[in-house]
Amino acid sequence: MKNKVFRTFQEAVADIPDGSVIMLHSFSGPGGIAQNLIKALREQGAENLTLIGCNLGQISGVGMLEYQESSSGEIPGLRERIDAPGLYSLILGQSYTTPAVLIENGQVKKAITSWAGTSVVGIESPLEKAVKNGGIQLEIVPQGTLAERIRAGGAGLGGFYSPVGVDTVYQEGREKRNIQGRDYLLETPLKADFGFVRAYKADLLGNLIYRGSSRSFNPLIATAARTTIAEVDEIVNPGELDPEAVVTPGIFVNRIVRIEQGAMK
Amino acid sequence: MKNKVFRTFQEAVADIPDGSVIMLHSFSGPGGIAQNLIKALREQGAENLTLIGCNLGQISGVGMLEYQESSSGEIPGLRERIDAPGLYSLILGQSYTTPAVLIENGQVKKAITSWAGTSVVGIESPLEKAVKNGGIQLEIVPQGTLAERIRAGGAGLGGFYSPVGVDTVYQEGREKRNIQGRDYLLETPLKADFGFVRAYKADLLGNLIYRGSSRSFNPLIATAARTTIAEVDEIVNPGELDPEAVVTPGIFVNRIVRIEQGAMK
Amino acid sequence: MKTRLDTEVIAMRVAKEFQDGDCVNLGFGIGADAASYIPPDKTVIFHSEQGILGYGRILTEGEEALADFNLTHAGGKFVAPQPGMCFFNHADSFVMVRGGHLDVTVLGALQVSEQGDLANWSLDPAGRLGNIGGAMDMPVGIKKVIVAMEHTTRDNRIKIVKKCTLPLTCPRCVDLMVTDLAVIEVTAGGLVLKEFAPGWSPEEIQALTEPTLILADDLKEMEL
Amino acid sequence: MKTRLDTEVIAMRVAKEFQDGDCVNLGFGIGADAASYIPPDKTVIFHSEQGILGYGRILTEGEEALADFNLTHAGGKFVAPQPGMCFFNHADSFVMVRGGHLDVTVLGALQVSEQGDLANWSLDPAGRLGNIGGAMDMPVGIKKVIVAMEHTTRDNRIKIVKKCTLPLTCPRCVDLMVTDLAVIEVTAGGLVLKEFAPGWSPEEIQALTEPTLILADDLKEMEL
Repeated sequence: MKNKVFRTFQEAVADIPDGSVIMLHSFSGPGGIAQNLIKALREQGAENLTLIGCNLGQISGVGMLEYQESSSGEIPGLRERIDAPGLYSLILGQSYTTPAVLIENGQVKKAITSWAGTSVVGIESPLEKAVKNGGIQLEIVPQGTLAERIRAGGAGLGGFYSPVGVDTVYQEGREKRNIQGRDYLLETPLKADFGFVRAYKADLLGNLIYRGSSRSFNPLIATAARTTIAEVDEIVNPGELDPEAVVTPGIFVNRIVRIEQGAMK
Repeated sequence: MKNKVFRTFQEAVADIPDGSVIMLHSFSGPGGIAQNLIKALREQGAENLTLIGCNLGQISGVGMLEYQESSSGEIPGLRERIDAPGLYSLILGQSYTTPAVLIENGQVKKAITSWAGTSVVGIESPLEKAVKNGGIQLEIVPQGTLAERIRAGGAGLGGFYSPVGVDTVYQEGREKRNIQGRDYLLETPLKADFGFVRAYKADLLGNLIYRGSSRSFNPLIATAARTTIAEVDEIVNPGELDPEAVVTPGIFVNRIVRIEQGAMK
Repeated sequence: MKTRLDTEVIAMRVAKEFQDGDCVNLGFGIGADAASYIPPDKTVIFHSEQGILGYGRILTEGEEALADFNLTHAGGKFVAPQPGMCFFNHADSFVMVRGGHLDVTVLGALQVSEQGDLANWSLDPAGRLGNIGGAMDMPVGIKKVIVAMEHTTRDNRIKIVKKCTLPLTCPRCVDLMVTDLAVIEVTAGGLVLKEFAPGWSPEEIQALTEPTLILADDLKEMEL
Repeated sequence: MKTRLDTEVIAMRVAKEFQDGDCVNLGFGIGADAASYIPPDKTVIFHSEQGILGYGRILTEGEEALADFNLTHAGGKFVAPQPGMCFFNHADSFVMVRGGHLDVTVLGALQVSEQGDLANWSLDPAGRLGNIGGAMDMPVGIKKVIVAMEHTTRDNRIKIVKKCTLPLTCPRCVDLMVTDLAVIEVTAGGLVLKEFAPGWSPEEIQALTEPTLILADDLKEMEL
């Protein structure tokens, strides 16, 4: 049996060359983000990367504070909301890692995403700032179309016709076609050199299960990346996952790294 | 909460009108076939149906014997293989219902399938016979393309480009297009008025789980039919299925019928 | 200045539109709060685009112990688990959306036109940058599109217009608008004023609306 | 007449092509039996198109008690469960196939051309009727395509031809042929005879093969 388990995140990302296309998930909140792989790639330093992910503008509340302090100054009220006791600050006050750290670190030349901003109106994201400075090329894609394009990449399709974005500015540069009385736009598949996946458990064959709303783009990324690296809470023996409940078949997973106990999950 | 549970198969198919498009699964062996719904539809008698399914030529070994006796005569060796003790006759000797009964009963005008024959070389299927007699219009589609066309129907796509069938007779009548150096054929989505699904358990919301290799086309059919009817071994309360292991979300299921204990499964 | 309805009341009025058994995507903004006003005799199943169907209520202050970072809705708030919920991936989630399997979506808007055109994703007329998210997918695929918004901008500019000047999210998609002043239906014949906020006259609402409003036969004060 | 290899030996020779960790779809026919000849030091993961990855061995007579109608492979035979197997739907199954995620497929053939064109789905030159099944999907998407077949038809007609006369399943897809007489590789330069069956000479094999065979530098008798 091929060994897919890597001991450290550093080793798992060591061979990612400059110019790679990386697919990775980020959506609202820390759930489902491969934070340790992102941090390892920041440390590794590969440049001229293309990132593909749902919300590449996303930064945590604490991240927003830090980022704003180092750039455009204070965010009215954010500090108070983070410091306040209760549920809202539990979300906003989390300090977690998002793909934005790669953008801030100057490693990214292109971003394909559905959301370039932060989740707080009026707070500019590192991605938006880099786009305005001309440092990053941005392609904005509707969220469901982005998910489907990644699936199409994994599925070996040449493209698909979607009704989303017809007769909006999004259709510029896209082929519009009427099929049986309805207009559609031609969408092309997305593939990646490396996919970063955050899962709950892996078995030694690479079969993965996820947790709740953290599943999201992760299983799609696994199918569309030439090399898929999964960070997981637990690695178990084949047979310990319910075969009816496996979400990502092991065939799609090349490398597995266990997240240290006690690390941010 | 809307009641989705029907007491009998007869009631569940009662309103299927002549001319309906029905999607239903059949592959090698009885697993995953909605046999009770098929039988109920045969009894109900709707005509001019279009069937969409993987192997619409399929009949069981016992079915082959019966069918051949009523038509083109004896099948050399089949009777012996069915009557022999052991594993092979366990498969071949099963008497189970396939979509072929609807074809034999003259209820079908068109079939879209990847496999029109039986699984035994030299034994003509009811579908092949009906096609030769001019009674049924046949569209043969590669198996993976058929699955993807059904998914596209459920997903609201206008079509997709597949590399399968390029430069074969299959491409006749299909648009060929070169995308980034590779040729693809344009494939259109498939939808149905009614979908027959065979699952293991349903909860009252219509969430479904399956068993092993019987999953197959069933979850796809559920997404692409306007009215999906599921026959299941057990109906449980919401919360009794593991939310991480639900395969078909209840939103895709309109009617549920429990298979009687002791009935052929 | 006269009192307008607050966002909570708008959310309550939106919630009245949900039918028993409806599957609903609320996005975020005012609509998200509609989840809190479902009458006990109705089952409404909520969809969140990252892959949840049937999640429970949104947790409120004091429920920190129940918070799970693997159970948040698209707006990033913690939700409670609920019997019968299930999870799926993001592509399957938009199979539901694009494929026409969801009954209702509630969206915010920057502008809505007389024809039901929706603009809600970019303040830049050229649509550079901007955050599309799921905004373009939802109105294309979901059966009924409800816009929940303030009737005018904070600096009192008109949002319900003859023709949108901001980049469209989706043409001809809005079915109903619930604002802090009115309930307005988009019909083939034009915008029909169905309900007005307490203390407001149809004429006053018309003055804050560019297209001519048709008064519904059963025009009435908004009830909750 | 000289002895040819039986189907079991062909299957054994095919099995030698599998590398440790390979994911393999065997279809049915001769290739299906290759699953029984995996050496114990190799892990080969088998894929069945209706949605199984990693199923166990095919059950044999006497194992009726283990037979489960929810655990059969694409050829309709009962298989044993195996730790690490998993299930998925038919579309996801062909995501694996078409998307290039499987390493090897073993197919039967009616004809194979000098260029590696494969014909295996219809005996009718016009391709009416016929059963495509997964035959067209597999060779398009799977990395290595092995044809396992008898070298000639039962009535001794040539199957390895300059140009197929039967309708194609997939052009230019075959990588290797394992027949009851020979192992032949399809290369850009032509068909390369790599191995011959015991008791057969390259000249005798050439006589039953239409295109000119290039003799491999390391041409040898087939070893198992």
